[in-house]
Amino acid sequence: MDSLVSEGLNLMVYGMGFVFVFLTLLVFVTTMMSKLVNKFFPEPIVEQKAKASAPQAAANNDELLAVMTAAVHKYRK
Amino acid sequence: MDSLVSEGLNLMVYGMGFVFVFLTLLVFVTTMMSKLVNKFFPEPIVEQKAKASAPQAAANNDELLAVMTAAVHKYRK
Amino acid sequence: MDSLVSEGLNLMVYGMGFVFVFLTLLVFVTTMMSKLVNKFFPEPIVEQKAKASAPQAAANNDELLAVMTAAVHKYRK
Amino acid sequence: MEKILQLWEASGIYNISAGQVTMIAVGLFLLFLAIRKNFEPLLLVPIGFGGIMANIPEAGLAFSAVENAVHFAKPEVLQALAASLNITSVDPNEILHAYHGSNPSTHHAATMVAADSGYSNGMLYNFYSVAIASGVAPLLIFMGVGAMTDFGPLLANPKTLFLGAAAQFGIFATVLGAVGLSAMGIMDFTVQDAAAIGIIGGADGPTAIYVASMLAPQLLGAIAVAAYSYMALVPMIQPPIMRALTSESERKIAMHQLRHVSKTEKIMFPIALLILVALLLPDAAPLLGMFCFGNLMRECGVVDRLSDTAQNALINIVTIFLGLSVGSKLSADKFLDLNTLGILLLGIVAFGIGTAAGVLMAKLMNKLEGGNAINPLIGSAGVSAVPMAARVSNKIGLEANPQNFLLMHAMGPNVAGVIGSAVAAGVMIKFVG
Amino acid sequence: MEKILQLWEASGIYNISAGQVTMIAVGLFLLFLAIRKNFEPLLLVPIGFGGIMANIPEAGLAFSAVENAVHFAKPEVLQALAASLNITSVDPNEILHAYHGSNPSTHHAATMVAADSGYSNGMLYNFYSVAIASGVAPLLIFMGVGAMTDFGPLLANPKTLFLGAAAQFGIFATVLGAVGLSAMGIMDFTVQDAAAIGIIGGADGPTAIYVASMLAPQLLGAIAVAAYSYMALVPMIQPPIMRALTSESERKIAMHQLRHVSKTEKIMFPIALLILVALLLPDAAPLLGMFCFGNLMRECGVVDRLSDTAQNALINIVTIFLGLSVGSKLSADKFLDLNTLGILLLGIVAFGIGTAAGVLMAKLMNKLEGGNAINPLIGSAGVSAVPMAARVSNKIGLEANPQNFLLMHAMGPNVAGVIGSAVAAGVMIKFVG
Amino acid sequence: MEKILQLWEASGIYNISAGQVTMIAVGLFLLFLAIRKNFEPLLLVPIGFGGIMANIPEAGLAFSAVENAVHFAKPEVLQALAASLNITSVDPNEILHAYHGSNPSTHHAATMVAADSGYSNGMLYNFYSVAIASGVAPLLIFMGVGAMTDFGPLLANPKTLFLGAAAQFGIFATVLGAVGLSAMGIMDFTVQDAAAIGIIGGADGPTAIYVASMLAPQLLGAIAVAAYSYMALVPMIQPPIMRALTSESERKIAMHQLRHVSKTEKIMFPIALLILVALLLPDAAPLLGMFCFGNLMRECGVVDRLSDTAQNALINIVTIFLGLSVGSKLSADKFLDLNTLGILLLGIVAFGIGTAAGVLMAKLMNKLEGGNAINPLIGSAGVSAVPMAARVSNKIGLEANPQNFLLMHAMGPNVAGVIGSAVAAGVMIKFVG
Ligand code: NA
Ligand code: NA
Ligand code: NA
Repeated sequence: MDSLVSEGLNLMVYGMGFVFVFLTLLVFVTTMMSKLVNKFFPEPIVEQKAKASAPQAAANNDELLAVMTAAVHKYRK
Repeated sequence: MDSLVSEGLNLMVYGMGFVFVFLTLLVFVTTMMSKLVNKFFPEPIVEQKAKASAPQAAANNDELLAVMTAAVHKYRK
Repeated sequence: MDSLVSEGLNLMVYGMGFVFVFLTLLVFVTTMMSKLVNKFFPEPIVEQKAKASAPQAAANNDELLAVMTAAVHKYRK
Repeated sequence: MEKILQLWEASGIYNISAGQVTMIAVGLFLLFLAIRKNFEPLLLVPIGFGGIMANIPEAGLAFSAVENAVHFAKPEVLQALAASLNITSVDPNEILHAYHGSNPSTHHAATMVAADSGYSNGMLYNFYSVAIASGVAPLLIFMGVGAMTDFGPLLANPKTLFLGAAAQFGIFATVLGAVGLSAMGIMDFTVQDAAAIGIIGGADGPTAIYVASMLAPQLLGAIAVAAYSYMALVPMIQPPIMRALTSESERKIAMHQLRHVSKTEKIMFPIALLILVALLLPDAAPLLGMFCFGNLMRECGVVDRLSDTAQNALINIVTIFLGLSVGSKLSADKFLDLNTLGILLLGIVAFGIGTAAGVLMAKLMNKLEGGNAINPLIGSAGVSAVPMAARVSNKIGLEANPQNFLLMHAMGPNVAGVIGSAVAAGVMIKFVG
Repeated sequence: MEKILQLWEASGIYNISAGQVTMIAVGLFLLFLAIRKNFEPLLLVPIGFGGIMANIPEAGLAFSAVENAVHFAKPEVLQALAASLNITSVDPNEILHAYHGSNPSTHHAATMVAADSGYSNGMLYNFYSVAIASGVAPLLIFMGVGAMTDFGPLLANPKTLFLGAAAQFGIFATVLGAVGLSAMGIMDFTVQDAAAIGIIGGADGPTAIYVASMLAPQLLGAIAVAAYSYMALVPMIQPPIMRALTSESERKIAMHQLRHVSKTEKIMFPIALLILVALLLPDAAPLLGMFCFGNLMRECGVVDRLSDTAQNALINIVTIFLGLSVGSKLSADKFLDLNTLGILLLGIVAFGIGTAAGVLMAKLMNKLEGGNAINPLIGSAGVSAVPMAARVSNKIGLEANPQNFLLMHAMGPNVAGVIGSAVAAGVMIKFVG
Repeated sequence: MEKILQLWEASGIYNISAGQVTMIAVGLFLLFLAIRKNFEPLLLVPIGFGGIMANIPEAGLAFSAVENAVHFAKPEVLQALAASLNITSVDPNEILHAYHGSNPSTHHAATMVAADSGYSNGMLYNFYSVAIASGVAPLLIFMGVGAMTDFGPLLANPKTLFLGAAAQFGIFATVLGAVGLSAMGIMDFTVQDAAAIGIIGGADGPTAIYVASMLAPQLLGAIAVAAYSYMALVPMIQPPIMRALTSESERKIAMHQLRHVSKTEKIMFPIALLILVALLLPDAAPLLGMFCFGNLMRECGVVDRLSDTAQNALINIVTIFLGLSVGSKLSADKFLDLNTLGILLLGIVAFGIGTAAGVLMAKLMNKLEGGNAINPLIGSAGVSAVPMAARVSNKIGLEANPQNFLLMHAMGPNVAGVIGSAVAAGVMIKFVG
């Protein structure tokens, strides 16, 4: 009986302790990582993506416009 | 030989019998269920759904209209 | 040692040989098949498909036109 | 030179048997029916292709490790297999016979011997084990079918369940036919075989495969092929029977418009059906349970993403494996048999009797109720073959009366037939399983 | 006549036990909660339905071949089973007891005996073995959750990880409660049971199921039901605690807008987390590894089709099987137990303590930093229950200050709570697994 | 205090080996190549991530139950394992050696001993067993690839099959290279190893993985990494070879426009190919069978929902598991080896030789036919690496003649190369499998 409770207490102390140690380290690692990334790799990928998707969006718009122009033409006749 | 045929006959009589008993009970249960449902829960869910989907449809229409207005504007210029 | 190299050589000679025999037969079979098909079944399926999809496309266009007409109407008011 | 000989002696063309040639032709014919004639292509394309693969000589794709070991027949391997199966003969046929009749632990021992000798299961054999022998593939298909089924027309007119019941007569009449043929010495079916053959009359692919995998796995190939082929042939099989059993005026009967069915009723129905199954026929619980589960996911409105997956990605994946697995049962040694002919014959009889029973039941109901509430043409839809049979009812109805749309009315008995044959399946598993 | 009797004696209605009736009612209640009250329907619909199927009398869907063999209790089968388990008694209960405590090779031997006698695993038992006992289903769900998770808010304000850590106090306090109840003789939980129960406080379904399947499979049904039900109840459980522990002015604290987080940071985060796990707590590697893998697929931008599948088809398929498998643990003999009541009670305590710990941690952080950087209402989101708990924080925040949108701020601790409870799970598996 | 020590001694940082650090770095490098350099990311992201997970110290994710039991090396467990493997030594290395060389039944016995001692397979080991050791994952990928492949360009110009044949010379030359290195004592490859390494030259991921899993599973990690990396490097490896072997005027050759290919031809082709395989090389039946099945589903036009699933949900799911499973073979003890270096070296040689052989074959065909029908730049596409190699042909062609679009012409040899290397795989499995 006693051993069960002491096991539970142990689990709580070491468990909570470990969770805090782990997440504290994660805070530290994450902060460092963010600083390094923002210093050495300031947003290159996002810009590429914006560039990459822009023409496609334009293409879609063109297509849409073409369809609509045709439709509106038809409607006006 | 005889036993095989009698097994087959048995299977037919009890099988068809059971299928009819089961589906007759299902007719009964279904009819009762429908009556109870229509008495105590007359279509509440469907109305909710209609309400819920109405604004979304409206939103979609608005979006469509915005796109089209822009497109038509472009076309008229 | 020798046996390993001779096994490798064997594998190369028979392997490449078989690949060529197989693909040569495939060239022959494919050519024959194409000839037979084009002689006895000249494109029946494709035409059916074109016919089948035409009305659907039309329907889609009609729907699109209806939506657009309504939208343009709204816009003009 | 020796290697060329080795390649040649291991080639298909050197080893092919007449049976394999025949079965490859059968596979090609099934592909032709599926692709050109549109015979249930979702199943018959994988079944046909699997059938061809199952008959590739020397590849052993449809065979277990033990069957492959016996095929190559090395004396020391045969010796070891015979020992594991507790027989003294090393004759390949006797070993196979003992192996197929062995209990699971002996089966496992023989498999280990074959594996130790370097043989392994063929790809299609593995697919069959995982998909069908475990029972899971037909059950998941049934779940997907449940998620695709709208019970609205049935709930609007529950009496159509009687039509779905009557049409199952085709199943049991065929069982009787099969045992009769055996009693007369023409065929050689056990009562389990007869039950599995009868279920073809249920006109429900997954139910037929599920029952056959439990009662007569060696007949599964022929049963599945018959079930799906005849479902595709419904527009040819049913109309003459329907016309013969009804008068022009009966075919013209117009039916009342169906009442609106509320969402709550649709949610309650699969639950009510499950509980009825639980109380009356536990042996039908896996089949009808998964069917009801799929339908509940569809109707409850809160798990649409699960319902979508059950109706699309999951059922498609399972269909691919189910079809290839059924194809594995089209290997020449299992399919080319007088019994297959018997199955094909009995299967079409089952469809015919079921159709007739449904139509006659509708006429009987009109007589008992003293009215004209039911157009007897919808009775034939009770065999299932969803939604083909309902469309046939509609078409014949329109021929008699161009204003009379029977489609929705026929959907009631149509889905009732699914339930009816699953119940019949449960009864058979209970009695002879 | 004999056949009718046979059908009747095999029917559910003849065999049903009070426990089964109760559990079917519980299953129906879960369906009601899921469908009408919208309680985590994606899980509770399959769990509830699976629970009903698990309690169909005589069908044995949730039982293994051995359990089914014992249920039908033929003397010669019991004899053979007892021999395979190395016990002398042929009492069914003692056989089951020996079977459940047997090591894998004895377990395998008993299974072979049952199979040789013609018994087989129930459908739901097979689903459970493949999906949960193997550990794969919770891991794949976690991968999908990873692919759905945006760590942006957490990366913008990494300190919120402390809130996710604090909220795990609910887990460990509950462990203590469970062993305390056992020490007082009220319940009868081992320390493994206690650990599995505690993880309910992690408010993370897949983590709870994964831990329970490893530490206390016999409690899995109750633990999963408690975990998902209480997650659905978060909008009722948390607000009173949050209001009680905060002042009006604290609830009005406005938080700075979150900084923009770059794509590269988001890609690096799951990798950094994985390496930290690898270095510090290998026992959490499967759970957090799959979670990070899912998140990396999401963020890396080059495998969108894999990420889409992980978030849709795959997670949906796995959810269906996971739910039905959990349902298999709702069979009357496993669920109807005083322990279940204890689990339900302890589970809600765990949620409450976790909520309080998160809020208090936020207040402590404000005090330590001597500022008002954190609105303590976001602390409660540290329990996970993504995204419900974050929405609750937002709602209570808006009540106090209609201009104060806390949602994005609360998403940080919310996802931190997922990591926190996976770490806690790893610690428990390490210490008592 | 003791518990802290326990946690510390079980942590990764306490246990990590230099090999594991190296392999984690390799995994990160693969992720870098995949994400930043776009090297076949669909495979290299899961492989790289799986490689990192496989090297998490103490987690044993990539190890079997027996390997995990040996790692923890309790004397009584080692004793029992040695007994089950019929050896007297209890040295861990000797036990592992005996275990890896054991036949299936002994393997099973050792696994039972490890399970009885409480050890279990790691997650990645299970993925590997189910996905790769069973052979199913590469076959399903191949089915999906078949469903994505358009044989139109090949059917329009069947002679391009010769180019696909010639490029397989890279495979067999590499086999010779590998056995040569072994004969010289530089490396230590068996003829099975050599065959598996050679298949890298096929430039087909699933074929390489399938062959490696059958002939040399211990080299699978290096072979898969080499195959996918070099496929991504095709735009760098091929152009210099292509330019060196062709003159400016040859590169300018314009090709005739391809004729229209009818639907029926496209349907017949996979069936004709399957039957040719069946007649000539049954050992290639699983690979080419599934490939043809996928293609038939695509072209037949009546099972579009199955074809869609094969190309999307199913191939994506399988890719995730295949990638993680390949990653499991990147554990330090299996990958860090002089042989890996040899494989990487031989792999690139294989690509180079295959490219050269394809180009030279095209020139030879022009010479034999006495015309200029074929631009030799499309010969290099015969290695496969679909569609990258065809794009390279197109690009180099445009450099020489801006009006000359070779893409569609190069697709013929490109898909021919897939068939060619599957045939080569069949020959290897036949001769040395
Ligand atoms: Na039916
Ligand atoms: Na949590
Ligand atoms: Na190739």
